Amino acid sequence: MLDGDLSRRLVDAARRRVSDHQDELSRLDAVAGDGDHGVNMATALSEAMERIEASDDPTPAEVFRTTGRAFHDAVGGAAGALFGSFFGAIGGQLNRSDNPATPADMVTGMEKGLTRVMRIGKVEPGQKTMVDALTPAVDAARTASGEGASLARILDAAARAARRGALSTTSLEPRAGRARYAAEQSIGSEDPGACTVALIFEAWAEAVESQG
Amino acid sequence: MLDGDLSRRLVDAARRRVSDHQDELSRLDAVAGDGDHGVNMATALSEAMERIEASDDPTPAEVFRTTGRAFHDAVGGAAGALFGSFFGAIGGQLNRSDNPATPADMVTGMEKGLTRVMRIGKVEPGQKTMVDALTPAVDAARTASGEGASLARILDAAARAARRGALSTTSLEPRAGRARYAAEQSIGSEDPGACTVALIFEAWAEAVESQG
Amino acid sequence: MSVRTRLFLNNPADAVGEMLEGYAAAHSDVIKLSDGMVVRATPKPEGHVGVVIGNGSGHEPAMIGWVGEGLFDVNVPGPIFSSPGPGGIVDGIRAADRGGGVLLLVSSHAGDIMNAELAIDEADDEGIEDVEMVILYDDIASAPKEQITERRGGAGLFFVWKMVGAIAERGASLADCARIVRKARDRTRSLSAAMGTVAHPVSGQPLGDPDDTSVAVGLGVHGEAGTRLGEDVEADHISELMIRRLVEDADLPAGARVGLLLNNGGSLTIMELSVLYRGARAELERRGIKVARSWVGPYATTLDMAGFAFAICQMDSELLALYDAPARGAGFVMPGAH
Amino acid sequence: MSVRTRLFLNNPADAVGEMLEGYAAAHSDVIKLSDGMVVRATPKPEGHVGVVIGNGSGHEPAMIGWVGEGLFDVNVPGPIFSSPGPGGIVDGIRAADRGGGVLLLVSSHAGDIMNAELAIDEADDEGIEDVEMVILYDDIASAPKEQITERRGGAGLFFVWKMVGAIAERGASLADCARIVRKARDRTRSLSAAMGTVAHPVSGQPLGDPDDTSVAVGLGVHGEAGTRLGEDVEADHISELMIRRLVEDADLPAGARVGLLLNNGGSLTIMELSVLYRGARAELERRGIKVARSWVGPYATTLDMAGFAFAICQMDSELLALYDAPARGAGFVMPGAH
Ligand SMILES: Nc1ncnc2c1ncn2[C@@H]1O[C@H](COP(=O)(O)OP(=O)(O)O)[C@@H](O)[C@H]1O
Ligand SMILES: Nc1ncnc2c1ncn2[C@@H]1O[C@H](COP(=O)(O)OP(=O)(O)O)[C@@H](O)[C@H]1O
Ligand SMILES: [Mg+2]
Ligand SMILES: [Mg+2]
Ligand SMILES: [Mg+2]
Ligand SMILES: [Mg+2]
Repeated sequence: MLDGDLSRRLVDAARRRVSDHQDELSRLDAVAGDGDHGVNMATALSEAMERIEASDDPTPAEVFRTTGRAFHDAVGGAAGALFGSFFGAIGGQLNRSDNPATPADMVTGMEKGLTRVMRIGKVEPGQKTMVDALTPAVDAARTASGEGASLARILDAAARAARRGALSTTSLEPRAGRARYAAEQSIGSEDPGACTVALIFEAWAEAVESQG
Repeated sequence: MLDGDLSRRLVDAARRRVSDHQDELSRLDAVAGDGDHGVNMATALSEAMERIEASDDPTPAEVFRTTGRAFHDAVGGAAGALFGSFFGAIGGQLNRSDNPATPADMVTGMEKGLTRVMRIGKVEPGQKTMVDALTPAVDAARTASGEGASLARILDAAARAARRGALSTTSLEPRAGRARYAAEQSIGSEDPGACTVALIFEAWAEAVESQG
Repeated sequence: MSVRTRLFLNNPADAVGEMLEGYAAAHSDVIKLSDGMVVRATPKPEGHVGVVIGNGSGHEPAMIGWVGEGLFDVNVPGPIFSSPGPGGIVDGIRAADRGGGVLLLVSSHAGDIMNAELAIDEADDEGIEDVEMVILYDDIASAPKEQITERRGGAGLFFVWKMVGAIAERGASLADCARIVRKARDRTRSLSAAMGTVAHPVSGQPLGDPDDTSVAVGLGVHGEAGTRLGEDVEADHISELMIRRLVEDADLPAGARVGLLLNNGGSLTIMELSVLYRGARAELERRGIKVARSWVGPYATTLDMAGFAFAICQMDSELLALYDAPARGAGFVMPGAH
Repeated sequence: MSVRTRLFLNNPADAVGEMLEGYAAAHSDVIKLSDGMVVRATPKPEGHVGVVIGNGSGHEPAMIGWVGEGLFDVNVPGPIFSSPGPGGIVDGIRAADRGGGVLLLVSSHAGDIMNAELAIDEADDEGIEDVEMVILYDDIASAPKEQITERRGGAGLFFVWKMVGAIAERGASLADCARIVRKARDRTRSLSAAMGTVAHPVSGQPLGDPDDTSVAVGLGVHGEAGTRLGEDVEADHISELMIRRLVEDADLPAGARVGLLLNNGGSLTIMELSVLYRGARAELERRGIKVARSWVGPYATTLDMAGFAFAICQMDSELLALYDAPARGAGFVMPGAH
C-alpha cells in the first residue's frame, strides 16, 4: 500500500538517482538539444523534496501534486511542463483514492499522466521522447496490476520496460522537442527525457523493494 | 650620390625587408604592446611605394617626404607618427640640398629625423624604443661621414650600429609607448620599433652596396 | 577557438536572480522587479490591453530590456534557456491585467507553448477571462514553408513585439492587438548563423562541438545545431546567401519595403555586424528591395555566442507607423530610418 | 578558453573601411561618412564650438557611435587600435570648424598624442586658428596618482564626452567647453578587468597568452596586459575590489553622488554585466556613496574581449545637468536615473 511516507521516499529516491546521473543527462541533451536536461530534472526534484520536507505529514496525493508543481515552478521548459503534468496527474488520481492508496490507484495515476504528457507534448510513441519510455512502462505496470501483482512487482516490471524503451530511442530520429531541428546529430544517442523516465522507475522499484 | 632612383630603391628595399619580417615584428609587439607593429610598418611602406611609383621621376626629397606622409596617413599610431617624421625630416633636408644629394646631406637628414623622433616621442635613449637603435645608427653615420666615407660605407656602419642597438633593448625595461604598462613582460624580448630600424638600415646598406 | 565556460558570475545557480536584481537596479527609471517578474516602472492606463511574454533567460536584452512604454507590460523570465512554468505565467497575466484583456505572446518553442497552454487553462480555472495567446514563429531554417506553423521563433519577432507594443499603448482592443501580431508575424522571416558554440553556464556543458570552428547557418536561439557552411567563408557570401533565402521564402517582389534587423547573437563585434549589414543591404538593393528601417545590435542573444541572425519584415504604412511610434525599454533602441 | 582568430569579415585589411560604410548606412539618420570621417548628418549651427576626436578602430561603438547632436561633431577613425595620422586629424578639425573654434580631444595614448600634436602644428601652418587640444586620462591602473597626467584614457572618458558634447551644443565658448572637459576629467576614474585575450584581426596575433584563463585587473583598451587576480574569482569579489580602488583613488567621501559606468569590453553577457553592476552598486552603497546615474553596456570595446571596466564620475549639479541633456548618436544610450 502507498502511504505518505512511501510516496515521499519514492520522490527522494528519484531525486537521488537523477542527481547521480545529472551530467550524463545534460550531455545527452547537448547532442541536439540545449544541454540542460540533467540540471532541469535535478533542480526540480530537489525543489520538490524541499517543499515536501517543509510540509507536515503529507498525504500521497499531496506528495505527488507538490512534486508536479515543483517541476512547473522550478524548471519550466518542455520537460518541466511534461514531467510536472505526469506527477500532477498521479497526485490528482491519488486525491480521489483512499489513503493509503492501492497499487491500482498508482497505476491509474500513471496512465492519466501518460495521456496528459502525450496531449500537452503533442507526441506519439516513436518520436524519440520521454513517451517512448513512459508508454511501455505504463503498459507493463497495467499488465502486472491486472494480474494482481504487488507495488514492488508492478514497479519492477515498469522499470524494465522503461529501460528497454529508453534504449530503443537510440536509433530513432527525433520528431518532437527542440532536438528535431538537428535530427541527424541525435541518431545514435539516447533521448535524455526517456533516460530520465527509466532512471525514475528504476529508483522507485528499488525503493519499494528495499522496504519489503 | 643620392638621386631619385636610388632613393626609390632604398624605400623599396626597406619595404621588402620589413614585409619579410612582418610576423616577427608583430609577435614582438604582442609581448607587451598591441601586436600590430609588423602590419603597421609593412602597410606604411607599401603605401609609400605605391605613391612613389605613381609619381613621375621624383626627386630624392619627394621620395622621402612621400614616404613620411604615407606613414602618417596609412598607419597613424605611435610608430606612424615617429617613423613618418623620421622620413619626413630626411625629405625636408634633401629639399634644401642639391639633386643628386651628397652622403653628408643624407646624414644631416637622419640627424634631424632622430631629433624629431626624440621630441615627438618624448624619449631619451635607454627607454626601450626605436631611439635605442636610431641613436647609435646616426652616431655611426655621422662618424663615417666625417671621415669622408661613401654612402655605402656610411649606411653599412649605421646598419651595424642599429642592429647592436636593437639587440641591446632586450634587457631594457620599457619607459615609453604602450609597452610601459606591462614592463615586466617585455624584459627579455627586443623592442619591435628598434628592430625595424635595424632592418631598414640593413636593407639600405645592402641596396647601396649592390649598386656598387 | 573554443567556448568560454567560466563567466563573471557568483554561484551560476544564482545568476538569473542576481541578473534581474542588477538589471532592474540599473534601469530603475524604466522597469522594476516584482515577484521575479520584470514590470513597467509606470503601469499602463486602466482599460488598455496588457502585453505579456514569458521566456527563458540567457537571451538578454530579450525580453527584460523590452518592458516599458510602447513595449511589454510584463516579462516573466524563466531559468536559462527554459520557459517559465505555468504558475509564473499566470502571475504575469495577472500583473498585466489592466481591465482591457491580456495578450500572451509565445515564441514558438516546445516548452514555451506547453507552459503557456497550461497557464491559459490555469488562468481560466481562476476566472481570469479575456486572455488571448498568439504563437509566433519566423525562423525559416526550422521547417519548410508548407509547415510554416511548425517554425520556431527567432530574432524577427522583435518586429512583432514593437508593433503590438505600439498599438496596445494607443489603447487598441484585444482583437486589434492580436490582429497586428498575426499580420506582423506573417510578414516576418529570420535566419541565423554562427561559428562555434557556447556552454550552458550552470551545467558547463558546451551545446555543440567546441572544436568545430566552421560557420553554420540555421541555428536555434538556444544553440540548437544548424547546417555547416564550411570554414573561411567571407562575410559578403554569408550575407548574400542568407538574404537570398529570406527573400525567396517571403516571396518579396522588387519594390517591396522592408525593415531589416541584424541581431548580434552574443559576442560579434560592431565591426563584423557592420560588414555583414553592408553585404545584406547590397543584396537587398540588387533585388530592388528598399530597406526603410534598420536595427543592428543585440536583440535575442544566446549568451556569448559568436553568431547573428538576419530578419526582414515587409512593411506597409500601418506597420511602419507602429514601428516608428515612440517606445522606452532598458534595452530598446529606435530603428534607423532611411 | 581561447581567442577567436577568425571573424565574420571579408578581407580583414578592408574591415575598417567596410565597417564604416555599413555603420553609416545603418545609421544614416544620425551620421554620414565624409572622406573616411564620421560626421553628423545635420551639422551644428554656425558659430558653435566643434568637437573632434580621432582614435583607433576596434573599439566600437567608440567613437563612431558617439557622433551626433549633443555629442561629437566629427570622429576620425584610424586603423585598428591605431590613432589616425596628422593629415586625417587636420581634415577632422577642418570639418568640425563652424567658426566658433574647435576642441580636439585626445584619449591619452602615446600614438594619439603624437599624431594630435603633429596635427595641431600642421593646422597652425595652414592658418587654422582657435584649436584647443585637451588630453584625457582616467585609468588608475596605468600610473600612480602622483603621476596622474601619465595615466591613459579608458572607459570613464564617456562621461567627459557626454558633458562637453552637451555644453558645446548649447553654444558655449571654446574656453568654457575646455573648462568642462578638464573638470569632468579630473572627477573621473576607471579600472578594467578581463579574462583571456583577443587577437588582432589583421595580423591574427593574440595580444596575450590565449591559454591563460585567469582574471586580470588593469588592462589597457588595446589588450595591454594587466595584473592577474587568479582563477575562479567571484563576480562580487571583483566588483568590490575594483570599486574600492576607484573610490580610494578619487578620495570620494560618504555622501558623494556619482555616475557609475560599467563598460562591456566586448563579449560579456548582460547576465554578467548585471551581476557585476549589482556587486558594484552594493559596494558603493556600503560606503555611503549615492549612484545618481548608471550606464551599463558597450562603450569602448576591445573587439570581442571578455572584459569590462568600471568608471565613476563625481557629479555636481553643473555636470549632472550636462549629463542629462538630450543627445543622439548611433550607439548612444541615455543613462538610467535613480
Ligand atoms: N513535445 C514533447 N513531447 C514529449 N516529450 C518531450 C517533448 N519535448 C521535449 N520532450 C522531452 O523533454 C526532453 C528534454 O528535456 P529538457 O532538456 O529538460 O527540456 P528543454 O527541451 O526545454 O530544454 C527530451 O529529451 C524529451 O524526452
Ligand atoms: N614615445 C615613443 N618614443 C619613441 N618610440 C616609440 C614611442 N612609443 C612607441 N615607440 C616605438 O614604436 C614601437 C611600436 O610601434 P607600433 O606597434 O607600430 O605602434 P603602436 O604602439 O601605436 O601600436 C615601439 O616598439 C617603439 O619602438
Ligand atoms: Mg534541454
Ligand atoms: Mg603596436
Ligand atoms: Mg532548456
Ligand atoms: Mg597599434
